Order: sequence, then structure tokens, then C-alpha cells
Amino acid sequence: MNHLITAIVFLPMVAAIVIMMTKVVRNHNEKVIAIAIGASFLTFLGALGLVVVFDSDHHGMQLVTSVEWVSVLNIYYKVGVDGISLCLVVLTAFLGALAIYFSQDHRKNLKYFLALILMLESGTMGVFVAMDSILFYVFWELMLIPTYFLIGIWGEGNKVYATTKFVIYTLVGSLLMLIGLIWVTMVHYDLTQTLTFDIPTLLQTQIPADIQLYMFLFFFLAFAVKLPIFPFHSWLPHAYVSCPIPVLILMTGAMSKAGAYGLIRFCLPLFPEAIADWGLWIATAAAGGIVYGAWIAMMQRDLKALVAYSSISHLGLIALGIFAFNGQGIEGSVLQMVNHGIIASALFIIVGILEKRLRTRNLDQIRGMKTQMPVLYGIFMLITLAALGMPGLNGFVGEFLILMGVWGSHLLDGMAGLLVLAAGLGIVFASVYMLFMFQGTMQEPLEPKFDDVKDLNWKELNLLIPACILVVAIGLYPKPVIDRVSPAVDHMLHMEKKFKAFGADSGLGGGH
Amino acid sequence: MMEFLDQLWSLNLDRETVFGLFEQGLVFAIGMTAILASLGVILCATPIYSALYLIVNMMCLALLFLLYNAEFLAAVQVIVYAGAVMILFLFIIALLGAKKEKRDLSFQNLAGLGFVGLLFCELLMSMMVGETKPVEGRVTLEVVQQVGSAKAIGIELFSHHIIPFELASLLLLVAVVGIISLAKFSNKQLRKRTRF
Amino acid sequence: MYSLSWLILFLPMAGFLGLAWFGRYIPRSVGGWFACATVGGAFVVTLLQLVQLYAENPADRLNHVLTLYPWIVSEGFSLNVSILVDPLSVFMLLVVTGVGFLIHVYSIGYMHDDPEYLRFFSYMNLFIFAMSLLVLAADFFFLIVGWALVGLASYLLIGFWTDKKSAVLAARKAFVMNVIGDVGMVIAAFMIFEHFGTLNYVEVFKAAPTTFSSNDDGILLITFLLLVGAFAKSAQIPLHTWLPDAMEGPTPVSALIHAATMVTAGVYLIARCNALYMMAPFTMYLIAAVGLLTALFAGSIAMVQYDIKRVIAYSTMSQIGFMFLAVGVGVFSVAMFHLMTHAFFKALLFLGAGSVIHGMAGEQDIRKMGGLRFVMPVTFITFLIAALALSGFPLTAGFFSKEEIIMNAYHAEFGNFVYWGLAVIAVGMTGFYTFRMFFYTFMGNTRSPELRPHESPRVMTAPLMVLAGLSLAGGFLGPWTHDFLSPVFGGAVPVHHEDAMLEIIAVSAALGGIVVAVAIYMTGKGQLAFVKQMLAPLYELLFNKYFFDEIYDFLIVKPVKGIGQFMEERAEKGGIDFSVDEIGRQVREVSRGISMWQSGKVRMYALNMVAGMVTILLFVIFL
Amino acid sequence: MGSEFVLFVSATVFSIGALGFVIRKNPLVMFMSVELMLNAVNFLLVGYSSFLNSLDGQIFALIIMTVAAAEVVVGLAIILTIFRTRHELDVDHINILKG
Repeated sequence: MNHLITAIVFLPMVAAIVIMMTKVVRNHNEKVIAIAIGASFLTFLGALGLVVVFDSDHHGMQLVTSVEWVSVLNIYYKVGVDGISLCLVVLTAFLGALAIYFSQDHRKNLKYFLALILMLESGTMGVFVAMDSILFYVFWELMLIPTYFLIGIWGEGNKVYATTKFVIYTLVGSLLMLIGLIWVTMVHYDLTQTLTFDIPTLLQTQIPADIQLYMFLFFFLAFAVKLPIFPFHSWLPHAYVSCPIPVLILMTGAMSKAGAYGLIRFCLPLFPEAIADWGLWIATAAAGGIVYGAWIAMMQRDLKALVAYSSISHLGLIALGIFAFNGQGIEGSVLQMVNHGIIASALFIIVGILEKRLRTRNLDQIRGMKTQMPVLYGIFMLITLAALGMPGLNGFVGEFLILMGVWGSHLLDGMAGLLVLAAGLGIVFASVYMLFMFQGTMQEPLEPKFDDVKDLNWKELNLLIPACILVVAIGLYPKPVIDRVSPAVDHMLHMEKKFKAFGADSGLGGGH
Repeated sequence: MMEFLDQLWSLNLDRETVFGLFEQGLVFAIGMTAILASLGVILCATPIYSALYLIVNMMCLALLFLLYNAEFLAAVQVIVYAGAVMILFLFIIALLGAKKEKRDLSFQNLAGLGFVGLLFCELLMSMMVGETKPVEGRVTLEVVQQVGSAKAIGIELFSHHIIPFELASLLLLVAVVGIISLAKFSNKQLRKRTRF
Repeated sequence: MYSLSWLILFLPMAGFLGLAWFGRYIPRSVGGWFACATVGGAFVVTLLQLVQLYAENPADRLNHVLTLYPWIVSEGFSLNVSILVDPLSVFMLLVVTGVGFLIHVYSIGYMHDDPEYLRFFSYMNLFIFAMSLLVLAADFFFLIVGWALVGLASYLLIGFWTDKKSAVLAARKAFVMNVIGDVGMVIAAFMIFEHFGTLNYVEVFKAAPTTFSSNDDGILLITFLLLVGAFAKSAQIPLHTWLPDAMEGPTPVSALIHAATMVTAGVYLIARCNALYMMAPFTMYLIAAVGLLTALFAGSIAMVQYDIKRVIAYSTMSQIGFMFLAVGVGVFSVAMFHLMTHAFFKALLFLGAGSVIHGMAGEQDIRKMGGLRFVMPVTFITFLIAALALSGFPLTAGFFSKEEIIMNAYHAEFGNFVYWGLAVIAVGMTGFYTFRMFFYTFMGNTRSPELRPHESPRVMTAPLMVLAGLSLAGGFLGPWTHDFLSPVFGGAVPVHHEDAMLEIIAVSAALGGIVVAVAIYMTGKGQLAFVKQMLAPLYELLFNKYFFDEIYDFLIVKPVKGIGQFMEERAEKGGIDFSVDEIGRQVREVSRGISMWQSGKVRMYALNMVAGMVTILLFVIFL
Repeated sequence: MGSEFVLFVSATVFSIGALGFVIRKNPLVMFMSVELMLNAVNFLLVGYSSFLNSLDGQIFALIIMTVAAAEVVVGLAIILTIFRTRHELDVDHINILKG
């Protein structure tokens, strides 16, 4: 059991290497597909095993594996999970399996496509489990590289522009983060005379208030771009519209969560004072993003772009919850990350299915598919409702907790009402654009040219059914997720700083 | 060189000194010729003259090698450079036709002149440094004269510098392969790169 | 027995899930009756709860909370899924499941020919489930859950005929309006949590008098935000525009959701939170004022509409306005009483209208009807009873409840004479538009014989008859209602019979409305044209529903779209996206400048090398 | 003659070679200039080898000659190829490496 996490993280990567070395003759991809699906499902099973092994009463990192990596610099290969990363690892494994399962159809150079998706999955999970900051950074970049090729080679439309923009934008952020990581280590070294890149140890550092802001900015930019928080989102619509759908499942579902995860893991514990100064502004930007994304989503006619902008809106909500800086807000955010992963990926799958059938994604050209696709109609409706935050489905639980956190937040005290109102406006808009999308494609009389379209086949049903079950299950009984996240969040919020820069004058100890 | 002039002025002459002076004068003259020849290389408008001046320069250097007790290298210099390489140059000139080159005082040339002048001054400063390393070599003039320059070099080369020697052979092999591939496969039209 | 109350939720839910998942394997007839059986079962369980409540002392009837399972345990916030059984919820549930059951039975006949018969029933069951959840919720959170779920069911049922574009649009409008209300309620819930530290009804209401003093900012804001939800759900001004459009759905839906149950949820909410509202008299004035305004506003529009269902829809708004007036003046049990009688006669009216529409092959324009009294006798008589009850004809159900409201509008704690006067006008309007519709539909000669109207089958008329009976006799349940509900509202409602004059005026207003309708519509057509001409501008205004849709379109929809377009083009493409691209472009420009260095000319490179050499040597020599 | 003379000659020839490489446009002459520079260095090595009683310098020079020979051969082949494709030999016109 000690190496379960390592196994989960590296299984997709090994599979990717095996796939790349497998010879494919004339598009006979069966073997490759079998390997990919097998590996991704094993990974998912492993992640479920992780849930079983995980002790939900314990707040710290569990199942830690530590191997010396670069001994001169005290860099370790060190992985472990706490409640927050557990959720995200399971989500990533789940979405990875979905993505692989969805990419079976014919595609140029399929084996490389599958291999890169597996690499992406591996990198993303690595980010969530890494406990050494250099390892974290390595996984962070590993997550980026496959995406570059996936969008650039298999994308559509203006794919080179999109992928270049995405990669450069993200890379700028992550290089800043690298500087930040090293800087934190140096500060820690100054205080304790020990060189370490171990994240839990580094988080104990009380960083002097005067440099907190600059360091915070280094980290924040990386995460804000990845998430993305409102003004830093401009890569997202291009990348999402160009991105092939299977990749999009992982990108929107798991990769964007890496940004939020980074905010929770690094920014909140390390820079309480910078957040106390700037949290309100960031939360305002996030709330602005909620409204902004929703507003623009309402104007979209391209289904993929619509879901992309709706993602901006939803991710804004997640950011808002994080900067509420209290238990409900952050727990709601983590829950909402899981929810958004499920919902957005399901929406993208549906868009992909529609596009495959109808050869168009334009809302103006699709009408009345309900007549032809009753099963998809039902599923689409469920997902739509979850996306617009219908109570009883998962989207609502997260939104409710987040908004409740924001409302009660000390950090956002002055603006809480306005922020919640903005989020509320975003929810109202969400109902508008989701209904535009759902009703526009599914209802009204059928467009005659589509009268020979077939309903979902088993493969596609298999893709969507798990999402549907999760949407309902989390909505009705979110306690298991919250129970696992809650101790970690509490621990983080009430963390005692062991390594203090300036004696008793500790400033904001835990944020409350 | 200053030393030489001092000695010349002092006129403190005996047989040894005369021979020494003669040798020094010879060295000086050959050195100056080499410099003039190299000036000729770069100042002649027609490549063929440049090539001829280069031959002169190489011969001068070969003579200097001889005077500095490197008989083997002098021979190699004559054979390889003045023989093989320069013949190659002349062939190419014959093949391509030697056009006269227009000379102008462009910015490029002026800047080049300026920089090279600076470079020259800086290099000359090395003369002011004087002796930096005590003489401690074991292959003295006598030893070389005893065994002969070629043999001495051979012993040295194969005992101490065998790896560079082998690498040099490898380099020649690569060069051969390169030339063959250049001669055989490079007939495609070069593509003009577009700006983007 | 209280432990059985979860069955009220479970049965309709089971019906919904069963029909939704296995619908295609179930024969149509079985599925329909199955749906009815689940609702009937819920009704029986509710009756059991009623019996159980009666077995206890009035004071002990409150606060029976049944906890099902813990739902969320977060830092400082935990929530259980639980059910509250008390007189108010049982009373409301009786209406919901009872009327719901009758309408389910009716739907078997009405929807008989629809290809998606079972989908309809599954949605109806979903609605009953959601409404029961709303009523049974023991805290504000699940109230909101039920609140949103009834909105969902309403959306699904309004847009049931997905081939009809107008239905699809109406459904979307209803949903969005309700979401606005939901957001208001969610924020109210946050405020409640902030002030009370819990969302539990029992604790909140107990703590309310000590936490706030009367008309505190906090309590005003809470009650106001709750009210936003109530207005949206109950179609009060200014969030009413969805209700008339909602008539695009099948008629049983209109009867169940948009007349009897869901739209009255706002009244239920205020009655449920009476402990909070009693501490916020300002909000109470607002409620009463908006209720009255809506009653007048909707009544006046109903006077000129020609779509039979729209007339009833506006009438519903108007009647709910009366209920809001009642809660607004602080007589909650009177409001609940009117809610019940209204559920009876308005459901009956809708079902009768449905029967007419069914018989007229889908025709809804009352100008094309007429003379139906001979071909549809059962419908005719039941419709007449409903019309009388609606207009408050003496001794019908509507008479008792409405009289109580009108009397209390003057006499009650927050009542005054203006309320009374305006209410009387609204009552007059009610009589007029009800009988206008009635005369158009049933009297005179048939105007479109080619449709061959016919009476509806027994399965549809039977519920009509039951409801007609209730509409006639329901009025006598008044004292029982007040008695039963008094523990919840902290005491009985005083009965005011002392002002006989006021009562007579009110009754005569109702009768007067009927008489005017008779005068205009029964005695030849000359007067009608004359009156129309006389009041042409007013008629225009009313016929276009005070231009509310147009105003909203101009004030909200257009700006939202315009800003959206502006944001997409200017802010997104021209602003953020552009600036990011511009950074890239500038970097590229700079590097293009630098790349001049990279001229491709060997001599230039050589020169650079020499320069580099010079520089390095300089460093070597001088440093 | 002392080491100054060696330094002087090699520095001068080297500079002249560099100058030639910079100011001439004919690639053949430029190559010749390179040869000049190489030879200048060779002379320096040989001269100091004699002063220091060590053969290392000569061996170095020997290897430089080898390299120079290889370089000249390859370089001339490249010039020939360029001439075959472009029919001219002005280095200023050969700028496909332009960024």
C-alpha cells in the first residue's frame, strides 16, 4: 500500500511509453486502445483503492512515500495525499478514464494521441500528490507539455495560435512560480539554516510581511492563469474551442483545478497577510469573472465556446470560495472543483457527441434533437440542471457552501453582499445560457436534415452514465466528500507557524 | 625585437654574434615578409593574387618554423598548406572564375577596421607581459637535434597525445563524408524563408 | 406514525423515478394509474399524520422533526435531511396531495392521446415530490431545495410540449424568473445563518424575538429577500410575467401547479415564517400593498383577455394577491383558508377549462366557444359552481374565505380602510371577468360548430364533480382551519361580523360585477362595442397587460443582450484578448528589431565576433 | 629572436587575417584570411614550443593543421555548392539565415 500513489501516478506514464513503442500497422489501433483503456481504468481503480485506504479523520498527508532524488539540494521524490488532493486525484483518474474511453474513434496517429493524454493524466495527478516543491514544479510542467501537442496537432480551427497562446501564457506563470518556490526555500533557509523543498515544512514558514506580497504575486499569477481567474483567462476560450474533446475533458475537469489546488496548497497557508491585503481585490475579480463569463456565454452560438465561457464563470466561483478564506468557502470550492470536473466534462462529451452526429456545433443550426435522441435528452437535461445549480444535484451544494462561506467571510467582510449578489447574478445568467443551450439543441420541432440521426450507443452511454450517477449522488449526499476535505481545510486554516521571522508579532496566524 | 635592435646599435660583434645577428636578421626579414604577404592577401582585389600572396605567407611561415627548430612542421606546412590546400584554392578559383572585387569604404569596412585595430592593439599588449612561464621542458634543442624533429614529434604524439591524434583522424573521416554528401546530394534549390 | 411521514416524499419520488427510468417498459394505462396511486398513497399518509396530530393536545402538535440522515457536516455548518410535521405542513400537504391526486386522475383522461403520456406523469410526480419537500422541509435549506425543485417541475411541465416554440420560451422565462427568486431566498438563508447560526425552523423562530427587535435592518432584509422568492414563485408584481405565459403547458399542469399549489407556495412561505414577518411590520405593509396591487392589476387585465386559460391565470394572480393581502395584514390562517378554497375552485376552473379545451379539440379562444352548456352539461355545471365560488357568491367556498380576507383587511392588526376599499374593487372585477368568461364559453350559441364539441370522459368529469363538491362545501371548513392552524400562528383569528355594512358592500360588489357581466354580455352585443369604444385607451392598456413584457424587454432583456454583445466584442475580443495578444505582438516586434542583428550576412557575424573578441580581451586585460 | 617577435608577427598576421575576413566579400578570400589567422596561431605555438623546450606546441600546431585542412576542404565544397545553386559568390547576398 505504501507505493499506491506512486503506482497511480506513474501507471499512465508507463502505459504511454509502452503505447509509443507499440507498432501500429495501418490504423489497426485495437491493441493500443486496449492498453490505454486498461491502464486508465487500472489507475481509476487504484484511485478508488486510495479512497478506501484513506483515513478520513486524519488531517495531514497520508500514504507518504519519500525517496531521495537530488541529494545535494535535499530534493526528494515525496508524494502523499490529504483530503483535498484525494478528491482531485480520484477526479483526475475518473476523467482520465473517460477521456481515453472517449478518444477511441478514428483519428490520425491515434497512438500518440492516447499516449499524450495518458501523460497529461499522469502529470495532473502528480501535481496533486507532490509533496516536494521541485517535484510539484516538474509535474506542473509535465502537465503542460502534452497539452501543447494535443491542441497543436489534433486541434481544430486556429489551433497553432490557440496552443501557442495557452502554452506561453501558462509558462510565464509557471516560471514565475518556480522563482517563487525557490524564494520560499531561500527564506526558509535563512530562518532555519536547513535547505528543504518539502512542502509541508515550507508551509510552516512565517514569511516576513514586507516580502509576502511579492512572493504571493509570483505564486498567484501562475495559479490565476491556470485556473483562470478573470482577467487572466484569455487563453481559455481559444484553447478550449480548438481543443479536441477528449483532451478537453481532462483540461477543464482536472488541469484547471491544478490552479485552484495550488492556491489552496501554497497561497493560503504561506501568505496570510498578503491575502488579507489583497484577497478582497482578488475575490472581486473572481466575482467579476463569474458575471463576465456568464454574460459572454449568453452571447455564444458555438456550443463549445458557450461551455468554455461557462467554465470561466464556474471557475470564478471556485476562486471566490477559496478567497472567502474560511471553512465553508474552501470546502465548497473543493467540492465545486469535483462538481465542475464532472459537469463540464459531461457537457463537453455531449457537445462532442452532437458534433459527431450533426457535423456542426452552431446553436442556430441544431433544433429539436429530442425527437431523435430521447436518451441524450434526459441525460443532457440532468447535466444542464446540475450546471445551473439545481438543488438536489451536485452543483448546488458547492455553490451554496461557497456563497455561504463568502457571506460569512471575515476577509471579504465589506463586500460580501456585493460579491454574493454578483455570484447570484451569475447563477441567474447560468440558467439563461444553459437553457439556451439545452432547449436550443434539444427542443422545438426537429430540423428536417437531422431526421436520420441515431440516439446514443452503448459506448457513449457508458461515458455519460457515471457522470449522471455522480451528479445525483453528490447532490443528495455530499457528506462523504466534505468529511474527507474538512479536516485538511481546518488544519490549513488553523496552522501554527513554527518558523517565524519575527518573534511574537505573528500577525494573522491562521486567517481568522 | 627591441633586444635585437639594442644589440645592433651596440655593435658588439664577434663571429658568434654575427651569425646570431644574421640569423636574427633573417628571422626578422622573413617575419616582415610574412606580414607583408598577409597584407597582400587581403588587399588584392583578385582572388588569384590573394592566393599567391597566401602561398608566400605560408612559405615564410614554413621558413620561420624551420628557424624555430620545427623541421617536421615546416615540411608539413609546405606539403599540406602550400601544396595541397593552396592547390585546392587555385583549383576552385580556376573553377569559379576570379572576379575582381569592388572595394568601398562602407560602414562595415570602417567598423571592421576599427575593431580589428583595437584587437591588434590588445594583442600587442601581450608583448608587454614578458616571460610568464619558466622554461622547464625536457625536449631541448639538443634532444631534438639528437633524434631528429620528426622522430621526436612522433614519439611525443604517439606516447602522450594519442587520443587527439585519433580524434583528428576521425575528423578527417567526417570531413570526407561531408564532402561526398555535399557533392552528391546538394542539388536542390534553396528555399527562401518567409517572414512571419 | 410521524415516522411514516417520509413516505409522503418517497412515494411520489418512487413514482417519478419508476416512470422516468422504466417508463418505456410499462404499459400506458398501468403507468398512469401507478402515478395516481403514488400521489393517493401520499394523501393517505398525510391523512394519517392528520389523525396523529389530532390525537395530541393542540400545544403539542408543533415541531415534530424527523431526521433522515446527516447531509453535510462542514466547519461551523452542519445540516440534516429532516422533515417537520406540524399542523401547517399537514394542512398544506392535504391540499397538495388531495388536489394533486384529483388532477392526476383527471390527467389520465386529458393526456390520453399524448404520445408522451408517461413522461407527463413522471414530471407530475416529480412536482408532487418537490412540493412535499418544500412543505415538509424542517429548515430553510431544504425549503430552498424544494423551492427550486418545484420551479424545475414547473419548467418541465410548462415546456412539456417541446415542439411548441412558445411553450419552450415560456418555460425558460418561468425558470429564469424563479431562479431570481431562488437567489433571493439563498441570500436570505445566508443572512439567517449569519444571525441565528442555524437554518433550522424551530431554532430560528424560537430565537427570532430575542435576536431582533421589531423592524431591525436585519429582519427587514431577511424578510424582504424571502419575499423576493415568494413574489417570484407566486407571480406577484413585478415578477409575475411568467405566469400567463406558463399557460402554454397542458391544462392539468396549470390546474395543479399554476393555480392550486406551487404558486401559493409564497403564501405558505410567509405563513411558515410568520414569526419573522410579525417582527417586520414594514415588510408586512409591503406584502399587503403588493398583494392588493397584484389583485387589482391582474383582475383588470383578466377583464379583457380572450384566451380562456389566460383569464384564469390572471385570476389566479389576483386571488394570490388576496392571499398576500391576508398575510400582509397578519391573518395567516385566513390566508391559508383562502389558499385551500382557492385550490379547490381554481383547480376546478382550470380542469373545467381543460375539459372545454379537450372537447373543443384544443381551441382556447373564448370568442370561438359558446353554447357549450348543452353539449357539456357536467362541465357546465361544475364550471358554474367554480365561477360562483371564485366570484364570492354567498355560501360558496370562495365567499367565506374572501369575506374573511376583506373583513380582516379592515379589522386586522395591520389592516386599514384603504385595503378594504381596494379589495372590494378587486372583488367586483373578479365577478365581472369570471362571468364574462363563463358567458362567452357556455352561453349563447355555438360559434364554431365545425369543432364538434363533446363532453369529456368519466375519468375527467369525476374529479370535476369532487372538486365542485368541495368548492361548494369547502367554505364551512373555515372555523376548523383556524382552529387547527392556531397553534402555528400563535392564537386564533378573531372573527369580525360586527360590521354588517362592510360585509354587505363587499358581497354586493361581487354580485355587481356579475350583474355588469350579464348586462354587457348576455343582453345583446350593442353594449359591448359601445363600452369598448368608450374605454378604448384603457382597453388597449389592459389588453396589452400594461405593456409589462415590453417594458421588461426594453429595460432588461435588451440591455443585457446589448451589454453582452458589447462585452464580447469590446471587452473580450477588443480588450482582454487583444491586450494579451498585444503583449505578444510587442515582444515579437522587439525581437524583430533585435533580429536585425541576425542579418544572415557572414561578414556581419564575423564583425560581431571580432567585436566580441575585442570586448572579451578588454575584460581580460583591464579587469 | 625573442618571444616578442613571435608575438608581434603572429598578432599582426592574425589581425590582418581578421581584417580580411571582415572586409572582404569574396568567400574564397575570406577563407584565405581564416587560413592566415590559423597560421598566425600556428606560428605562435611553434615559436613558444621552441622557447619552452616542449613539443606540445608543435603537436598542437600539427593538429590545427589537420583541422584547418579538413575545414578548408569542407568549406570549399560548401562554396562550390552555393555557387552551383546561386551562380554568384557575394557573401552579402547569401543571407538565408536572416532572422
